[in-house]
Amino acid sequence: MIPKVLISVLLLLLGYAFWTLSVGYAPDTELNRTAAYYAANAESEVGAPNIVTGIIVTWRGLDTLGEVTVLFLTSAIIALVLSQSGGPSGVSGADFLPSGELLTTGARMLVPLIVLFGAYVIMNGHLTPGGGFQGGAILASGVLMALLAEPTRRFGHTAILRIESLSGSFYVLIGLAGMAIAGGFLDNGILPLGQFGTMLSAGAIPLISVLIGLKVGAEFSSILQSLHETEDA
Amino acid sequence: MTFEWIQVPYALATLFIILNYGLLMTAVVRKLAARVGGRPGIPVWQNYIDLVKNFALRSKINHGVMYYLGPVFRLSGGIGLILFVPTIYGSSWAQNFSFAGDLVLALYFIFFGTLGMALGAGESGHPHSAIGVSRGLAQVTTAELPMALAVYSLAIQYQTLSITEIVAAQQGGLFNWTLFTNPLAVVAAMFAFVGTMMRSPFDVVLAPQEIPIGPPTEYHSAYLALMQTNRAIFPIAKTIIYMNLFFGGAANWAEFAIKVFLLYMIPAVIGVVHPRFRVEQSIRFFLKWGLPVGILAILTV
Amino acid sequence: MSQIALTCGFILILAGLYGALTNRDILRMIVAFTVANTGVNIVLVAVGYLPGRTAPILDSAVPVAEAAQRIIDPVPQALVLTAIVIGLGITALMLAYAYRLFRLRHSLDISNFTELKW
Amino acid sequence: MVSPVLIIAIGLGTAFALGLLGSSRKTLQFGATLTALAAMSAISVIWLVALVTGAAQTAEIHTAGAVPPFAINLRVGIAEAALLATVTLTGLFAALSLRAQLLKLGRGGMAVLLVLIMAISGLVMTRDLFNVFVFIELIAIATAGLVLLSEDPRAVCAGFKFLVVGQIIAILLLVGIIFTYHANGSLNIDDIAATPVGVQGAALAMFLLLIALVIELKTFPANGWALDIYTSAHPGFSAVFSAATGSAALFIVDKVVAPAGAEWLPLLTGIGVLSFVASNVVALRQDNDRRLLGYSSVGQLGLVLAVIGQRDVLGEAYLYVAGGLILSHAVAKAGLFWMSAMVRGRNLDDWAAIRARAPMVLAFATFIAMLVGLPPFPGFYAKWDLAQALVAAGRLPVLALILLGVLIEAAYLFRWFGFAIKREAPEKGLSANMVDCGITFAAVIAGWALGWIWGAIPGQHNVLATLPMLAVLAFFALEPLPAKIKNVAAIGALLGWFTLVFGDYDPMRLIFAVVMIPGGAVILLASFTETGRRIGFYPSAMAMYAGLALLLEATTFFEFFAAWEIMTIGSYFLILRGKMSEPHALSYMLFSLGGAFALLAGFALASGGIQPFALNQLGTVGAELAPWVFVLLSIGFMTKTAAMGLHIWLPGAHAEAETDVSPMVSGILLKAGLFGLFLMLMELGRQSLWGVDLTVVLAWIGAISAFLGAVLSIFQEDAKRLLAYSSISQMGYALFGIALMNHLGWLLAMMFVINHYVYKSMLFLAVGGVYKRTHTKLMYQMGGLITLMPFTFVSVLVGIIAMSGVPPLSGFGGRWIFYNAIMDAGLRLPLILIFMAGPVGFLYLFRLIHTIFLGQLKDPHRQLKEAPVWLLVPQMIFVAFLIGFAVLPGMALQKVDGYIGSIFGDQPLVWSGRAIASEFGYWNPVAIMVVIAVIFVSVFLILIAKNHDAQKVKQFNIVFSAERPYRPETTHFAWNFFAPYRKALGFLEAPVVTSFWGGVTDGLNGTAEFTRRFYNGNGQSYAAHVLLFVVAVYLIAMGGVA
Repeated sequence: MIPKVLISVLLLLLGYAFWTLSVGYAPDTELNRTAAYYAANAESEVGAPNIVTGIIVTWRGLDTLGEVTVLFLTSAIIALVLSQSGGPSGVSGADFLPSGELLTTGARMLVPLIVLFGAYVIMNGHLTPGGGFQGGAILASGVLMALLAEPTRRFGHTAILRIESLSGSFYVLIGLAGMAIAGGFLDNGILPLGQFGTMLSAGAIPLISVLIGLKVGAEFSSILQSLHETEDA
Repeated sequence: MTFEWIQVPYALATLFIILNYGLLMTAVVRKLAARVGGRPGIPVWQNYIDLVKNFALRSKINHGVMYYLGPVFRLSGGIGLILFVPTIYGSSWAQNFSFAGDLVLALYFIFFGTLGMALGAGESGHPHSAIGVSRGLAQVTTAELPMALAVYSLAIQYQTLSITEIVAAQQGGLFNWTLFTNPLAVVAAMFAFVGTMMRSPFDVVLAPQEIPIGPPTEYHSAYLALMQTNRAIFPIAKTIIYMNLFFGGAANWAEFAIKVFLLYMIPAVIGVVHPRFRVEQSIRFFLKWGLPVGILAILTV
Repeated sequence: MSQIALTCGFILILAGLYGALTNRDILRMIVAFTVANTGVNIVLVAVGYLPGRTAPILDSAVPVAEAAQRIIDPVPQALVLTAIVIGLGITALMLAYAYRLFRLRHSLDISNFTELKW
Repeated sequence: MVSPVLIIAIGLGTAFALGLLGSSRKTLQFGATLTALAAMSAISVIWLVALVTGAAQTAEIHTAGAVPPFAINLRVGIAEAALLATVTLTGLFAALSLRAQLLKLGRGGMAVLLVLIMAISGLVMTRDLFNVFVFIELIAIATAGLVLLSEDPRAVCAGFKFLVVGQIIAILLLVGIIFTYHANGSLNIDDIAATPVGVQGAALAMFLLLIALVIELKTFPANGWALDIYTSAHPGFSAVFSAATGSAALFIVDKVVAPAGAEWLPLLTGIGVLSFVASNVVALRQDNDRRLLGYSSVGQLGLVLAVIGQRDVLGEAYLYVAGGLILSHAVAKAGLFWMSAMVRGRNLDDWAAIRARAPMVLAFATFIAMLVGLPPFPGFYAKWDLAQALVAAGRLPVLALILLGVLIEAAYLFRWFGFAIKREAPEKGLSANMVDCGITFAAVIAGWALGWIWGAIPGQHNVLATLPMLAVLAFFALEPLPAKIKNVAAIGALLGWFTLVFGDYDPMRLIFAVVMIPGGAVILLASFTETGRRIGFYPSAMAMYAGLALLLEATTFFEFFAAWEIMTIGSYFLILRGKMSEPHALSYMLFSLGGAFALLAGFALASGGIQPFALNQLGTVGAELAPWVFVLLSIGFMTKTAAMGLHIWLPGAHAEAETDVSPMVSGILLKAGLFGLFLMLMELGRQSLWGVDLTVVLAWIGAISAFLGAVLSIFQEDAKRLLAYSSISQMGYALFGIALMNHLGWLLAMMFVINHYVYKSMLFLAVGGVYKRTHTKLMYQMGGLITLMPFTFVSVLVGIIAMSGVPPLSGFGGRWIFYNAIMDAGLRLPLILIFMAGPVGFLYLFRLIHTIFLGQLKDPHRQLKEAPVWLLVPQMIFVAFLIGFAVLPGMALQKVDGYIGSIFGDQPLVWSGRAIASEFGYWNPVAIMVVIAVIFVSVFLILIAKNHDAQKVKQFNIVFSAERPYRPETTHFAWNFFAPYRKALGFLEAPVVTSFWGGVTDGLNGTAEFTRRFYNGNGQSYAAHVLLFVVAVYLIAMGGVA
């Protein structure tokens, strides 16, 4: 009991700090200089109507690269953890109850749609809300559904591996290309900005989004798969 | 002062006088002690007899080099002590070799004989010698302390370390003696005097009962003869230092004889009427009584 | 408006932390942390919000010229995306660890994993 | 020149691309990983070189073709480049160290390692707050992954605890970042720093940001998680975790402090100092090597954090100091972790496995010296400059705490080193292999190189570049040669150096120089007895002599202090060589370091931060500071002369040292303290504090040391201990003489410098020779050796006569000068002790000679031979010198006398021919010698004439209470020789000082034991600790800042 009380006291004090933050908080009336700059130069610099995507992919591209890396790391490490953990080998789960007819059929019908939707979200990342991460997540959800529908089903690890490696490497290469022929590392100006607001515009953003989407999807899928393989009766 | 050859015969003469005086006086003192104890005592020429007998002894054994050298050290210490201290103040010939060094030399040369003899006795391998030495040394560390303090107080008083000058400063009447100009120092020094004259109550070192004649154990024949010689002159030498430092020195041999005799009698008398201290007792005694006086002496001067 | 969002966010954070620090069950701890993360994300977006403005997307509704006056701050939105992904990554990692720990000792009680100390 | 971004790109690209190589071809993948890391290292090293040489300017890298603050930008300046080099190289070596695991696990592990190094590099370079967060999370995740490489199953628990804490950090960090962004409208660090913060709550936001980053530094007490990782992770990774991650985290704090503003510095200082001291205290009770290293790492990070807190006062020295500390820490820690990969056992004394391998020992010593900040390594220079700056800014408490922390760290590190050198080496405790040794020695070389660089920086005095130090390095190279050759070389080196320098010394320096340099050579003659290679002896000895040589050469505070430390190190290794000397060497090291730190503080106080500060300017110190400088310096010097109260290291250290080492450390080393005292008093003169004349205090200390040292000495049964205590007594005399502050007093001290060197070296060599033969140092087990070892006996005899001051030998001269010196000195009470110390000294000396050489010979010793000739040679030289010096004291003293006269402006001694006269008395050494000789000879002749035919009798042929004893043991009166003295004055033996220092150490250990219970191993508690820490700091800081 004592620890609970102690923790509560600590958290109350921390809460006091937060409380001062939130009472002291006054929302800006004007965009601060950074945001204002983005708003003003979204068209001219990155040519992406969706400023958020512009920021993510270009201006703060390094964060995004890191982000992708986080997922990459996670999937790699999880693979490590589980490979070492002396759990049941991959072919477990054979004795699972087959998932219901409904789920199987639904999956058969939905997975293609989900994948399609994912692709759409990825491709339009620079125009509408969405982008590589969101799309990649959607793709992975398709994989998840497939896994749920057929517990015994296995995706080719190597295939996933190839995809994540390739997309990752390409991402880095594009970044370097930006350094070589454009303003700097991860500059999307390596391709022409094109017609503002159209599908094939905003320089390398769509391309990068695709790579991100593929990579994220692949990472999620491998994570899901690794976790899935740990299931045992 | 510098050295001339004539000083050698002078010194030898002094030495001769002091030796005979020492032999006689010690005998006299022993006789007196005996009489006090109601015994007839020894004839006054007994020391000469012993000396001759020991020199004449034919059986001689040797325990080793240091054993052999021990008495030599011992006697050299005694003789040296005499020769480094001027005996008669103002006398042209009894100044000995005091030009070699001052009071400090005399004080530290006292250890010369002690050390050598201790080493010699040590090599005899007789444990009693070692015990005697360890006791003697242990006792002397505190017994000499008041003396050192007294000397320091004296040196400050007269602003010199030269014995001759100290004596000179005391000339001209009884009340110029340190005894009256610096009584505390004298009292302190007398503690040391009584304590180092190897007489009761501080003679456990020689301890006739527990140890057959203490450090000199195993010594006999000429060895012992040398030691007896030393035992005759060494106390005189020490007494001379005390006489010079505290009692106005001696301007002639008569004064010398009287003063030395009286001074020598002090420990003798005390010895006759006192039982013996154990070493740690005497150590405590000197720390408790001698030391404070000494401290007062150096603080008040 | 944003005050409320902020407060909710903070409350979620505190609640999450409380759960994470008082539940000894590792899975519960992980869940609690996701709650806290959600709180953080809410705080993030709430900070970016400007009253009476619209999403930072330049289309017919928001011409480039007056974008600066019409849209809310896009930066926190960009940040929150990153934050979400990272949080997800860590959560997944913790889950994997939880599995490994369970394999190690067939227990999910955090207080059973204390042989490293002092 | 290639862009630093490539470091990130290569790291990531390779990590991603590894998947393409196919999971089966692991060696190929490993090769790729190594290549990538090598490339990254190469880039950073190229940049470092370019920036240092000025070939390149600080690089501002923009990404996304936009200018900051709108796009993330990176920067590579000198500091960044240096850190990048450290990080990438550590990564490269870590990959090698982890090769087995990586090859086993394949692509995943390698990718994670690559990403980790990439992320740390990114963290170093980036200038964007949120980007910092991303990299920190990357590092966290990668760490959680690499922890699993350990074969220790507990690593999993550690990793999870780490993740839990990581979550909390992430939350605080994000909240902090977003509100900072809201307050400043920018995420770019420089941008935020440039524009003043207006909005309310900005301070709190900054606080959350900072505290999160500070927790990343694993500050005490919020660091249980990190310690568990150190304990359980694979050392190859722990090296990265400590060296690379730690340094980068520090750098981030440094980056963020700039925008946060100076008002945060005191907070950082406080946290840093607390973390430094507390971690080191806790480490005292640690017996697992890796966890110990963990505590030490945490402590070091705390130290640097405290330094960051001083950036406002350090000025341009900031990079130099912080960099020196960080790099020393990084290199040393990495090296130690890599070594621990080779040591099989996890207990500290399992490191004894390395004792047989000299290079390993060298590496271990190097790393420990770097951590403690000893010369010639960067930490030493950094410590010096830091102290200067702190004192100049009046931040004495900070300095005091830091020095305390260093001392405690030294305590456990050197205890550990002692274990490694002295303990029983376990069976097959070492799994050495080419690669691990290779990387370890790469670290060693890096350490020395850094030492050189830090010294070579303009405005610094390069310790390594001095001739004596180069000689020491040369002796490292000579190690394979046999001892005899090295001995010749050593003697040659000493004499060569002396001929080089003696010309330009004043008489007083010259006396010290003669005692220390040629004197050392004479003692080295005794080393010819040693056979074999005697690995480690000569570098240590030469280091000590180099220190002494430089001490005499020193003209500035820094040079003096550096020399002092070098001397200490050398002598420590020398003393440690003794059989039983492990604990004594440790206490010697600790007292010496404590004293050295007192000196450091004293010098800093005196110079007030002005560098370089000439020694002879010491006199110009302001009147209000001078007494304190006096106190600090004299404490420092008196630890070396082992004055009462600071003496407890000496008896063991001198007694347990090797035969030829004891005279070095006793006869020579102690004089360094006297030299220092001379210099100090020459410049400072009398000082009084609160109306107390400090020189009088010194005199009292000297008198007490002289007396108690002698008293303790007479109660020793161990011959070398007896001599050691007598050294304390003798140094007490010298100290007293110096403290008299008059001409003759100083002459007396000089006399002691010479005499004590001669007779103490002589006696130690003699006793050492006896020990070599009898294999015991207990005097009551000896006896009657005079006939078997006549030469040794003679040297002891001469030695004790000289030492006791009995005429005619040279000791008497000392006494004579002493009496003349006290005549015109004001202080009389301490004299009582001195007067008593004299005869007491006579006691232990007699005991020494009697119980060893006289009395009864023991049965086991009947076949003994005289001591080895090479031990006798120096002794006979000393005997000759003593007699010569007794007759002609002028040859050494007259010049010094004149020199001292030039200081005091008086000339109390008149040297007429061979006779010496003062205003009080006179002294004619020649006459004394002649008279005594004549008397002695004539008496001797008389005896010969009578007893030439005395017959030599056998042992036991003595009258013994009417019995004839047969067992020498019962007849040799030796044990407890001065029983009556013990009865009367035994109470003086009470180990007051020892128990005092014992109490101090016990107190520290108790605190450590109590504090470490705090780390109960429960992940939740650790998380709670973090919260507690945050809240506590919040309550403290918000009081001050907001």
